[in-house]
Amino acid sequence: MRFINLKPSRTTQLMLAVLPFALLVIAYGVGSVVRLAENPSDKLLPAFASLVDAINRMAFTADVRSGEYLFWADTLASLGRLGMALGIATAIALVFGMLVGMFPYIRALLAPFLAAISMVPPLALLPILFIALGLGETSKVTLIVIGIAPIMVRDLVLRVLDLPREQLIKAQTLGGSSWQIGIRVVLPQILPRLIDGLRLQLGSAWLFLIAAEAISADSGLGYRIFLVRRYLSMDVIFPYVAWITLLAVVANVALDLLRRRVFPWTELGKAT
Amino acid sequence: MRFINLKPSRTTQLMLAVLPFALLVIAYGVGSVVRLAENPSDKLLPAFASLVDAINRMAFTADVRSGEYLFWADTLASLGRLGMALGIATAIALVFGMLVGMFPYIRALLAPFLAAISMVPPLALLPILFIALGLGETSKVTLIVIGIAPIMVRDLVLRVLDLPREQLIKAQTLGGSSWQIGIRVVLPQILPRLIDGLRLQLGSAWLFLIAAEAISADSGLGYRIFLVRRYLSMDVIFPYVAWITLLAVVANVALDLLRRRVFPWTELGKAT
Amino acid sequence: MIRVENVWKEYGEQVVLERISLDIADRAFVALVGPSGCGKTTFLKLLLGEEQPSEGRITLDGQPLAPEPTPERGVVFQRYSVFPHLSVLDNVLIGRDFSGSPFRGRLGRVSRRAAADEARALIAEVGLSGNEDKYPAQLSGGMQQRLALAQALIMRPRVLLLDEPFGALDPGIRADIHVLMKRLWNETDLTVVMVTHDMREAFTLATRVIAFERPRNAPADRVRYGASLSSDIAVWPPRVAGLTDPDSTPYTFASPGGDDPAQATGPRRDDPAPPLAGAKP
Amino acid sequence: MIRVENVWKEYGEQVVLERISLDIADRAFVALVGPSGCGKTTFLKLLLGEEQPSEGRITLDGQPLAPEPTPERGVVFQRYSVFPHLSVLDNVLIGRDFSGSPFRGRLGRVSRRAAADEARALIAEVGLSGNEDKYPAQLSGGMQQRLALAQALIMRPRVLLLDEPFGALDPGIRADIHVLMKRLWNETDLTVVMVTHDMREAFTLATRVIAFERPRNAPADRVRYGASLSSDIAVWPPRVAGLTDPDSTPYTFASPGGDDPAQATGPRRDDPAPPLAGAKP
Amino acid sequence: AAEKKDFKVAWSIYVGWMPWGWASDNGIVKKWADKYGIAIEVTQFNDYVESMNQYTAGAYDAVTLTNMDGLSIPAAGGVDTTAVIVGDFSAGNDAVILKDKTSLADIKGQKVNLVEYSVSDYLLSRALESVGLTERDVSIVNTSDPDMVGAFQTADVTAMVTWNPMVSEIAALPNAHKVFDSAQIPGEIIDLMVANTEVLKDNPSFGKALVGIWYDTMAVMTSDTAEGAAARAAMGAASGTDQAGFESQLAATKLFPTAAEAVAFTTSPELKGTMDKVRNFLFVKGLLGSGAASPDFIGIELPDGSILGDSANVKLRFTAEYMKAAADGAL
Ligand SMILES: Nc1ncnc2c1ncn2[C@@H]1O[C@H](COP(=O)(O)OP(=O)(O)OP(=O)(O)O)[C@@H](O)[C@H]1O
Ligand SMILES: Nc1ncnc2c1ncn2[C@@H]1O[C@H](COP(=O)(O)OP(=O)(O)OP(=O)(O)O)[C@@H](O)[C@H]1O
Ligand SMILES: [Mg+2]
Ligand SMILES: [Mg+2]
Repeated sequence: MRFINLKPSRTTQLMLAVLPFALLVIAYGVGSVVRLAENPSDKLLPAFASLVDAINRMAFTADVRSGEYLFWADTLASLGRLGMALGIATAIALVFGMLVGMFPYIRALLAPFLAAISMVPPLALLPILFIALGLGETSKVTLIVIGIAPIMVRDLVLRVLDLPREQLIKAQTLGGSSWQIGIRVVLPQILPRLIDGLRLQLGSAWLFLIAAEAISADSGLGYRIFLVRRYLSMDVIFPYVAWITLLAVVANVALDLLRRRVFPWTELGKAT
Repeated sequence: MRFINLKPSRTTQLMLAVLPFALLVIAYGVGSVVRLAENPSDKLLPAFASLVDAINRMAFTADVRSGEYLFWADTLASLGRLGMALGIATAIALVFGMLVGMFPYIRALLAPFLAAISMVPPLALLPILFIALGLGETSKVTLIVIGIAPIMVRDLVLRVLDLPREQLIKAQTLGGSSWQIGIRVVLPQILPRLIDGLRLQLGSAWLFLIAAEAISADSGLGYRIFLVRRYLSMDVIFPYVAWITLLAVVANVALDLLRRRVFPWTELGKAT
Repeated sequence: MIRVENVWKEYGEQVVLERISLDIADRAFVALVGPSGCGKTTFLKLLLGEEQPSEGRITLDGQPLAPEPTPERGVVFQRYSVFPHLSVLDNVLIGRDFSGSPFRGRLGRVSRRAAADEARALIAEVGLSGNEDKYPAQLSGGMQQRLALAQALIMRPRVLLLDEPFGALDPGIRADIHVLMKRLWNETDLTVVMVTHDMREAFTLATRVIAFERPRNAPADRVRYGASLSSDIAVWPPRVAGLTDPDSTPYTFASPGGDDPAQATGPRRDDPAPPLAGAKP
Repeated sequence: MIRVENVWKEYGEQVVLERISLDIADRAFVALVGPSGCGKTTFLKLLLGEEQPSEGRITLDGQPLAPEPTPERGVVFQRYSVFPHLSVLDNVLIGRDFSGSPFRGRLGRVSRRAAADEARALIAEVGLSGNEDKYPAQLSGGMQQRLALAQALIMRPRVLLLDEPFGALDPGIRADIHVLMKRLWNETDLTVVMVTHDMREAFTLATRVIAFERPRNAPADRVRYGASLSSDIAVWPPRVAGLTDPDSTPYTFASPGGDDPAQATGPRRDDPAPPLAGAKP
Repeated sequence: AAEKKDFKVAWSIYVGWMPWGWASDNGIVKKWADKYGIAIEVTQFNDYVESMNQYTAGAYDAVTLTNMDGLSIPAAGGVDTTAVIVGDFSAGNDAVILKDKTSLADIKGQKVNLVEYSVSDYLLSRALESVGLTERDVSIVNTSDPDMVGAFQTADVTAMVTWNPMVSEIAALPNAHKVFDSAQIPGEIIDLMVANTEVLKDNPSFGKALVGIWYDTMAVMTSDTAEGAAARAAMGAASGTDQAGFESQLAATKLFPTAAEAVAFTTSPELKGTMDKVRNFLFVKGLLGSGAASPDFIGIELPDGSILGDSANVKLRFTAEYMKAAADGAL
């Protein structure tokens, strides 16, 4: 039988899915043992025990200085920033995506500009951002928004343009004004895509968050990673990176679920 | 007439497109004048003359140290890295995209892993990367590849899965083996999408390039930006950022043209 | 009455339609036939106001057509005529929502209940009772087209434009919907213009069948010459809305009506179906 | 001969087909009809090897069917049967490319020229001469389906499976392609199984018309009961491949053949077309 | 480590280390490597932290860093490290800068932007000590060094500790007041070239080559000749400024132009006191490693052979051996 037609059973599927992760862990373990045999205080690939130690220290022992559980305080700080930035970026994407997608005049005005600014490397403009917005939360949130919103807007514009022209015509024959068509025909149909667009940008959003926290912060997952990087404390960095990855993957899945729940008709469309 | 039905003429369209760029330049000019009036040695928003000066110095005057024209040397160095990284990422995306998309077994093996690693923030793992690969070009190129390839692979997998099942069945009734179907049916149809995927990742690729050059390099656009950032030399940073943006926009357009040229049938499909 | 006066339509270089002149009487049911790509859809777009004629003009009761779609002209396309994100009931109600609520685009509770009753009646009319809460994707193709009809009819349009509305349905379902269509046309104050590929459908439903054709169809001429009216056939015995029994059986056709600007020629391809075998050219 | 023995097909909980037993003689032309969603496509997938029966078995000349598609069974779908990225000629040649070049999947220059001659002949056969270098998107729907036929025929399949191949075409074009189809069937050593929604098409082309139906179609029963064979009608006068004049006219039909396991009942919906008006139940 | 021929040296962009790049560009590195029959690859880093990490992880044989970071990063990371060259100490290159306020005591209660755990942190703690405050009297915001200049111009930044070239950029801004700098704690922030002790022990010629390169370069760059000016201009360009800018940074750096001066500084008794202050600071910050129960956890060997801390766990060694050889012309 052709390999293309071979389908693994449920169990095989599960085992296969776990395999690469298992291999990664094993490779790490071996690498760690080898390096530690050479230099027992090597910090690059700490032993699993050291990782557990570090997790214990960061997550389940109160910090002597602040009395906080640093891991959780960092997580809260980062998620707060991320959540706010994603919310703002989503709102911007929605408004501009619809305006640019629906109205030829606004499209002519903004589409080329959007294409250009989505290519500006935001990290290079940080000084401007700081001076305009200060070093506080605002500038961190803004960096993330600037980093992801233009791409989300462009994605949504394409989505609006993908709506069958027939639908917009039909809506007009039903007496819909531009505004009404926007909120009753276009908006509900692009919302699911907005969620998908957000999912696609999660990785970038984390990236910008970490970059922002590396530049100036006193808490946050990215702050901690860059702080302890100074001492090559990979025993802290690895759990933090794994945790960030986990959070991102969970957010990804959660957003997908949200879309299915809130917009059941998107799934019906696929079934046919 | 509804705003949704109003279409600007060719000329209006052009004027509208230029408008936001013009506004940006004017806003900059005003801001610069205001700040310089307050403090003549302000470096944040240099006067246009200073920008021209800086461009002259960087692009048309040989460097005292190396005798090179820094701007062009930086551009060459960055584009070289970028080009190599994009090439490698594209090749990886192609191979893995096809394998994961076509074969259920490989999909079961790699899809969850890909979903996870595409969420790992590569910047946090820089020390590992540099130690594993050294600080030469390899590690810079690798950082970009790690940053963009997983997303490109996932995009391509979706594209393969979007191919009508009928086509794969038909190919089998024509006697195609998995391999033959791969190279004659799947590959040519996803290549255009691969180009589009590459375009979407251009922004991220620049970001990672700049991040990599910020750590260790002795030339490159990102290197220069980070070097002069310590002096807040915005007179150099602005032209560099504008140049990076221009290069990215040009690459974007060029890739789109390439797709239309090489795969004329993709445009036919849209016309119908 | 719709009057089309010497209308041309060009897209850039390409001439799609040329010299179209035509009067469509009130409550007529016009079937538009012609080979693929000859500009039938383009003509419908002109009537709809989605496109403007390059030359000539179109009037409705002496007034120039609004240059964009309006509620007086309803439309049903072959596909994408209903909104996938709305339930059947909401799909029919959306017209009322638009006219009743300029800002929210959705009626308030009380007025919506009243409108919903009307919508339910229309849904029943097109035979979709019991499906009010389903989404279009849960309906068959035929049911979706019925829904599109109900959706258009709630606006009480003067003119109903149909672009191959039943082209994707199977024959059994199509026969059912033909009966429905005839009834609606009889009972509603409606002028219908329908594009179809199916000669039988054209002659089953219409009071008048109009054929478009490109006189010069050689590849070299395709750009420079557009399609024009090639025949205009009044169905005989004449059907009159609200008067004749819509299911009166064997159809045949008379010689072209007086307002036929072109010499009548038969349909381009003979349909193999027996009813047309005896068609006079 | 294809023998289908007591085949059931279930998707998870849902029974789609039940108790299907059927023999299809060599060079038969079987039309498969039935209401939408009754499992016609599913049955074709079983014959194709794309899906496996949940119970029962299917043999071809006594051998179990290969559990995946093979060149001995060609197929044409309603859509997506041709490759959009290949020219007409390449679309037809790709079968030869596959069999002649395991690694590159493309014949070398010399052998390709020979194969191209054969392909051109087939392209002419289906009436597409002169379009060799076009892409499918540049062809009309009817031309695309002709291309799909040529593409399948170059492999000289024993069995040709067609899933509503002409459903999306207009009647004139459909009539042309029917003539083509009959000729191909007559001239080639081919057993054809065709799914169609169009009764007229079924009786125009087939030697035998088989109807599927769900005996219990109440919503509550939809999951637990699948469709089964409800009638099996041999077309009369019998058509025999290569013998009868393919265009012999008026069709009528005889009582069910001897291998009919179910009591024959008429098609679920009466087709409104006159030829079927006198169908015996 | 066994005897080897190829060595890798990392340096990062900072006024006291720019000579490495210039030496590499101008063939001095190659000259000395050839002399000892070895090869030395000199790599420039933009990111100081990354250069130390790479050294600690074993990717480099030698690296430029400060005395404090040498103790807290490679030494605490278990890499036995020897300071081959004591190049200079900071005499004004690091500074505490306040906005609008002119006296150090005004820092009380403010947010201070600095690179946490760096020499800036140490300078701050010494500054606070000098006016009877502690770190509890301020709050610290970690801020990355290239962004200091931009950050200082934002409204919510009122106090900053950083180093050159940022210090001179910031000091030039209106409202900026330098209230404390490293000239007030002379000799405590020392810039070193360190090498892996084992590598050095097995390959003494590597250490000699490093010293040779360094003092050859010093001779040129500190000279008042056209050649010296050209060298300073090139180093200025490489660090993103010009000759004048570079020379102003040099002015805040107590560079040891000859090996003899460096030997004198290294062998002076003050070094022991400095390292004691530094290790206590690091211990309080928890930077001597999670296993450190007291500041004595890591042993520091001084040029006279005396050991500060645990003599069984010596990880940082100061030696005048190589510089002395240079001073004696015995290379
Ligand atoms: N927006 C457009 N720009 C350029 N050419 C167009 C446009 N719309 C239609 N055409 C051209 O106009 C001609 C007529 O198209 P139209 O869709 O009206 O044909 P049709 O009679 O509806 O065909 P079919 O039966 O296939 O639906 C075609 O040649 C088409 O290529
Ligand atoms: N992969 C599948 N998984 C689950 N159910 C399926 C699957 N494929 C088909 N079905 C179900 O099987 C039934 C028969 O589907 P099938 O496509 O065979 O019908 P059909 O007779 O070809 O209909 P149509 O005339 O609309 O093409 C339907 O109820 C469908 O929902
Ligand atoms: Mg049309
Ligand atoms: Mg089907």
